[in-house]
Amino acid sequence: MIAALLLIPVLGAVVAYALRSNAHRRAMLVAVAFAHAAVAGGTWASEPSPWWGGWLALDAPGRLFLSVTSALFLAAALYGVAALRRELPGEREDFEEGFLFDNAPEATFTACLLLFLAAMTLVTVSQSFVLLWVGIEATTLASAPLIYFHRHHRSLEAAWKYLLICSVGIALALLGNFFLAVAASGGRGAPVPLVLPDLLRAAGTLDVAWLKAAFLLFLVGYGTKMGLAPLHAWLPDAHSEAPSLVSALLSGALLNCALLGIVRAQQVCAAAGQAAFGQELLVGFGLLSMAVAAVFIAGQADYKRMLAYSSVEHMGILTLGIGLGGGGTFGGMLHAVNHSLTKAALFLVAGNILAEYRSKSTADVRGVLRVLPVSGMLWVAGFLAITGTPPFGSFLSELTILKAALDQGRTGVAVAYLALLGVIFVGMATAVLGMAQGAPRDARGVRGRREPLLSVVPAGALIAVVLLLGVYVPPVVHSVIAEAARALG
Amino acid sequence: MSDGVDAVLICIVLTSFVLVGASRLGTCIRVVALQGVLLGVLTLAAAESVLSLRAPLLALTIVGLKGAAFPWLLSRAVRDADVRREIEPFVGYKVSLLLATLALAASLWLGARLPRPNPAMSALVVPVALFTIQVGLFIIISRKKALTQVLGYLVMENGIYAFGVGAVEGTPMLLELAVLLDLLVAVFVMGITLFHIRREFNHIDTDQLVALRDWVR
Amino acid sequence: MAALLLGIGLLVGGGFAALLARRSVRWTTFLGVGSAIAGCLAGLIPAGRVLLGGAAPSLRMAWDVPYGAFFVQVDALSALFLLPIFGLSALAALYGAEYMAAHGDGRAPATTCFFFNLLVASMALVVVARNAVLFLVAWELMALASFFLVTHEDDDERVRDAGWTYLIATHLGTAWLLALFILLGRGADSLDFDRFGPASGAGLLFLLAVVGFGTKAGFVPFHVWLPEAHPAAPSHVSAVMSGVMITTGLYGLVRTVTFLGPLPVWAGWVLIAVGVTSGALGVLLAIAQHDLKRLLAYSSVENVGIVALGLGLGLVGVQAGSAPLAVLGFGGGLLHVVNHALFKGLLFLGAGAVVRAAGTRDIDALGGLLKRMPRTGLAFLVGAAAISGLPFLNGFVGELLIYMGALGAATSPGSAGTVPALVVIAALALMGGLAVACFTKAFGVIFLGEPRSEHAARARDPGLAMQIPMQILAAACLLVGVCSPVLIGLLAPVLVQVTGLPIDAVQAEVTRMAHTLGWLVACAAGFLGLVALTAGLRRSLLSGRSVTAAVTWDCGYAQPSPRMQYTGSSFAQPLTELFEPLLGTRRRLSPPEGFFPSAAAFASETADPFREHLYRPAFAGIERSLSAFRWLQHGRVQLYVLYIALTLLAVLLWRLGEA
Amino acid sequence: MSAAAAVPALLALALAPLLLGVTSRTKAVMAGRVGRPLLQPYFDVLKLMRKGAVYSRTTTWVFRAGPVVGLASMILAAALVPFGGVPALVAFPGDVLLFVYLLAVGRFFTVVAALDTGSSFEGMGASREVTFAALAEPALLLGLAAVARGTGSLSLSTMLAGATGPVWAESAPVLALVAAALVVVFLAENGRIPVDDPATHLELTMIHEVMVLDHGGPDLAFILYGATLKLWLLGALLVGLAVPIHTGNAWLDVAAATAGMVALAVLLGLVESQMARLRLVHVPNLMVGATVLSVLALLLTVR
Repeated sequence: MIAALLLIPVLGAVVAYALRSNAHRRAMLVAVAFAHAAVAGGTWASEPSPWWGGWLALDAPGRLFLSVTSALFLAAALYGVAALRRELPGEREDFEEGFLFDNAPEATFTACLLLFLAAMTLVTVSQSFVLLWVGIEATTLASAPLIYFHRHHRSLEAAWKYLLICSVGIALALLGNFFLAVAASGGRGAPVPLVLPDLLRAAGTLDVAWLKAAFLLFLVGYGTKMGLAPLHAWLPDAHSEAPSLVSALLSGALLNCALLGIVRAQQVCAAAGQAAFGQELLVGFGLLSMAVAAVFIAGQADYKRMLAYSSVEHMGILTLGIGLGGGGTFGGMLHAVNHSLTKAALFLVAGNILAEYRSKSTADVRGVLRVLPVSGMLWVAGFLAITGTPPFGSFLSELTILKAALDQGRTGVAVAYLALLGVIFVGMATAVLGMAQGAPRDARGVRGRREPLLSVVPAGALIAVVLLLGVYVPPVVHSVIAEAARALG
Repeated sequence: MSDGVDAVLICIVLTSFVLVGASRLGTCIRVVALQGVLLGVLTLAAAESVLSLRAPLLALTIVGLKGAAFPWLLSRAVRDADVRREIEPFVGYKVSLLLATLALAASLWLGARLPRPNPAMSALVVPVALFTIQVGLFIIISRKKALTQVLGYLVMENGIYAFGVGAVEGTPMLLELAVLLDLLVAVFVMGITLFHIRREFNHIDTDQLVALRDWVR
Repeated sequence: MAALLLGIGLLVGGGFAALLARRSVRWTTFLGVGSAIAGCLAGLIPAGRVLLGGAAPSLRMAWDVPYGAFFVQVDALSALFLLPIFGLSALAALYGAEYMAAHGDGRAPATTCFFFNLLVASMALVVVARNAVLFLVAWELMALASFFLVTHEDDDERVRDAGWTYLIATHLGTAWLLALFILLGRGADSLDFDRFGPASGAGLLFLLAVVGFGTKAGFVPFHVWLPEAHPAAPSHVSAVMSGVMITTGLYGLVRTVTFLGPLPVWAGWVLIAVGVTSGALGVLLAIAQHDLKRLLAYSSVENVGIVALGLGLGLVGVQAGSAPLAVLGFGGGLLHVVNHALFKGLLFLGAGAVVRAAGTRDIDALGGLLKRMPRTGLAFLVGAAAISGLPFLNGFVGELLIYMGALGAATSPGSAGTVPALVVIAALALMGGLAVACFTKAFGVIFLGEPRSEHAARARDPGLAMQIPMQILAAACLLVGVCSPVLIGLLAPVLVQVTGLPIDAVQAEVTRMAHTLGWLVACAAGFLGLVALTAGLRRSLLSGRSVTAAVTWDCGYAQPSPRMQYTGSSFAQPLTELFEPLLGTRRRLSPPEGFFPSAAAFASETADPFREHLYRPAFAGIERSLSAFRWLQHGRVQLYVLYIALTLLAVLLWRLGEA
Repeated sequence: MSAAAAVPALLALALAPLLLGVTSRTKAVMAGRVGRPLLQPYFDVLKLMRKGAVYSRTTTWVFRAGPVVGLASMILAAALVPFGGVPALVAFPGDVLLFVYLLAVGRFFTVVAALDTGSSFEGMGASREVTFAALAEPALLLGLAAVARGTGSLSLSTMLAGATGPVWAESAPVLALVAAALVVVFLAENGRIPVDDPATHLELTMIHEVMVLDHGGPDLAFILYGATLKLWLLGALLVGLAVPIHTGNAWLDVAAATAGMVALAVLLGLVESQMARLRLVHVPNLMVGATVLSVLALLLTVR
């Protein structure tokens, strides 16, 4: 089953590269997405058997993030059909600076997309720290070309920054792996292979000092990938320049994968009785990320960048939740799900808006509700969901995290948390509502046309799920999240 | 045995210093190549038993990649993109050397604080590795050209690798493989990106890559 | 309970049905409005039953969200608030059917119907919810629905601004409530209301509630959204928002007080202070407005202030252990909540009729409407008299209770409540006088004299669908005033619940008050008799004598013209000038000059002082201080890697330095 | 209630205009004129009642309702005010509030009637009326509250009955302050100098008189009569407070109170012939001053 999860996208990538006709390739993309989603869904029905001697297996956090990733990819793939149709062949004009540019060949794009999926799947299913690391490394390499889909200097710059910064982060994480190995091979007892179950079992024998150091490196290394401030610098550039469906995957799926890396490290620390060691840091990073996000969301002129910073904010929120521990961890995990779905939907809608208005500037976009009724509705709904407004799921998760903070009597944290959420709400509200409402400025020849089904249905479905999670958290999901939270101590 | 390792490690430190002080691109590339070779030697020196096939294989690939392949790739990039041969640092060379010294001190301090990973192995391993990593980071941060950043990244990787080879005893092969994989693809992709950058901007300085930001004077 | 759920179901279902039938305006209206009215009527049943002494039905179902439970209950307090919510909403819906149809801005009223129904349903849910999560969800739904109703005409810049102001204000208000409820349910793994006991730090929680709920209720200085949002919304929505929605804030406050147990002594003082400021500033700002609906919105702030005075007195009474003060204070406050729903709803509906007929909300462009829309005018007059607290109408009764409580406390020597009571008396007296000024202006300038614009001259009474609700509300204002001795009896169970006093103590006070009210009703009868008598006398005197018509005595001016009339601004001028320091009214005067002055102009404008001098600067300041950090995202990749290195160094030194 | 209870109301209805007569006669004497007969106000009212009416085409039924409602509210108020220790026709705890708000009813309708004419003069008068009334109301209510606190009752009848010699003896300053405050209210509410000048009609500085410019015939008669009633009632409050003569005999008390009323009228005449009216901008200060007096009185009782 796990093998299928990994092989489907890889083979898909190969075929996609080979195929000649775009139509076939798009069909194949959707087919692979469906297949992957089906298998991923299957893992809920029947526990997949471990593979490679337990190096690849699916535990609660893995299943949670795997499902989210797979669902998002499905949505992105469907949307991709509509999006790729919009991409005219040959050279097109850049609407910001007016020069001509062309796209990367669609074959490369699709292949990289599928490899990206494979890499993320690997991250979610790997129990071995090394494989986990390899997977995250692979995501970087697979997604860099995706960011550089539109071949012009801005996207190139974004890709370069993404590559360099994340590589540095990854390198640190690698060092973390070494430290962990040292901790595992430490004087007391036989060397422990870097596989989660073994590590958890032998946690007592680990060398604490090296373990702590390893955790710090994992935190900084994977934190870079995850977009925790102040390590987030690549994130807004990449998200704003990449095609919208790529941004959706980066924000919705990739960040979670990086989070998973930190989660694993924290799991080991917790097993070794060092849970408190990491939690302080996580709380700090969480609040800092929210603060930095607030700085750049307030008065942000570019709506895709705004969404990117909002991702930083939410990574902060769920890090804070995990850092608080107890109910907070549950809230954090739940929030990871809510955020992924919502943010992906928002990016997909942003793609529609971008295609219609041909501008990323918040000021240029007016009256989306009139020009693109469905997208406009989703845009507003997504905004409400991302700002934690009932009846959307993120409200519950944010509430849970706040409760954790207050129950622990950490008033300062709670106050800062609420204050930052407030600032960010104000910032996003003025931008989003300003875009959604009013009458369109006719300068850019904006004319409402029927929105192709595939361009709105995926986002709509995601929002619907978030809404559902807001009024009803299915017991099975609840139990998986709870289990994942328990693993973190 | 251990003093052999120490010798290599010290050489690595020296090369790092040279790298920090060097003003010409060509020199840097050559120094990095030299460091690669040194790492190969370290691999051999650190191996418990020379007879095992693992160490020589590893050493060979390391030398092959770090000593030959990447330097060649980079120098070609330099040649094609008629870049000025200077490093153009943000931080002057003297200051850089001073900072490097501080970094060395810091890593010695840190290395002393951390329990010694592998009693059999020289005490210098951890500090040197950390130092090399810091130098790599420093080069990335303090130098202008995209190319120098790739160099810096390589140096950083060298440090990590040194740590791996020196400190981690009986680790699964996987780790070294990971390093190689990382180097391979990372540098490969970076190379491609460099190529694109050159095509786009006709040079490989990064001070052109500042279009994306939220801050305007 | 079944009826209530049925009602809510009808509302929501009807809303969706209206959406589905978007294409045809007739069907939309039929489904939307029909379901709204039906739902409201269904919902009234349990409310009425409980108020008439029935047992409080409750329902608790599991709900699969963290800390959530579907736990609803209709107790006396809920019922008291359900009554106006459903009553006024039903009338407003009926009114809206015609209003929206004629409002025809090309868009089918489907969305309006949907959000209107959603608003009503969520308001009902708010007052019956017994679980914090459920409450908050309903609370935010209420805010969202009303937000979308406010921004119905979102192509207008001002409407959009109003909408954002409202959304942001209400969202920030909710943040305080989140903290409040979580602190109430601290430690517990459930946020059901019945788990909330007397909490430690009750004072802090009380303040959280005052700010959080006060934002919705429109306490000064959290009222800034109110004068923006209410005028922007369609009039029947304004009626509901101003008449009942803001009172859900008061409900929340009272409900919270019932959780908190013994409060610190200053709690009552806080509410009284809030009441005084809200009341006085509210009515003063109302007088200064030119926009009819803004005027009404500010008057809502005033009335909320009056309620706050009552509740504050009640709290003081509870702490001082003085039953009369507690009962009369809370009783007066809660009764005024209902009354306010009646006359404020009526006035907003009337305003809507005027706006539709005359096409403007500018008071100074209206005039002489009583001749042109007599029925609306009569209803509006009743509303104006009621809101001015004139005797024998409902407005007077509520204020009378508060007055009696205050006077009682003031006359009982050595009572703890003396000083607050005197403050309340002074405040109420001032507000009463100012309210008269405010609404003589509103009614007089709009409906009397000569029309000041063509539109006003062509105004006509609206159709039945808009007439009937107004007439019903006017009648209700009269009825509540006349039936007060009976109605006050219904308050008893609510008061027991709120004050925590034994039933017989409450009952005793209520009967004493009913006796006074009985006298009041007798006086009302006498008054009617006297009016009839004098009217008859006048008729008989005039019969057979010459009764002629002429122009208004114009002091010999050659050509009296409507433009010579006293405008609303000039009517309010003495007061605005008197309270200049508080209001900060801006005047622009270009006086007539030369022997043959060509043009002269005078314009005065009173913006909200808090918006101008508190919030605008505050938000600007935050924005500025945030943008001071923008350099972080500097664009140089080297810098970014430096961040990583520094972070690494920091965590290493911090964490390993101590290890 | 006994038949005696009707006495205060009947007296008010019967003698109210007389006060006006006394006042104007006093002013005339002070000015060295003979002056109009004491009963002139009665004559005026009767004369006006016999006249027809002229209505502006602008006006509506509100204009005609104004005087009627105004008079009715005054008459009802008359039933609430005790006189010379004789309790009023209608007395219940809280009637004091009803009394105050009945004045408001009268004001409300007078004002809207004035606005109904669309004349800028009457609008001006109306605007001033509501302004000053709003300022007078706290003074009046707080003053009454002070009395209520002093006498422990919420009904005018018992309050004034309670304001006896002994009470004066113990809390003279309180009652004195209240009385002073009530004097100001008395002057303001009745539109007398120094707040308003009843003698002139067309000054732009007028308040009450200018509001009734357009009324004529019976309407004006009602207004005139209503005004005298108001004068009498507020006067009765003042006298009931300031003349604490309570012999056992009701007739004597009533007589004394009546004498007090006449004295008040004379006093009013003297004041009006001595003082000039204040500039409008200064009137608010007077009102605030009155409020301060009441507050002072209360503070004295609270301490």
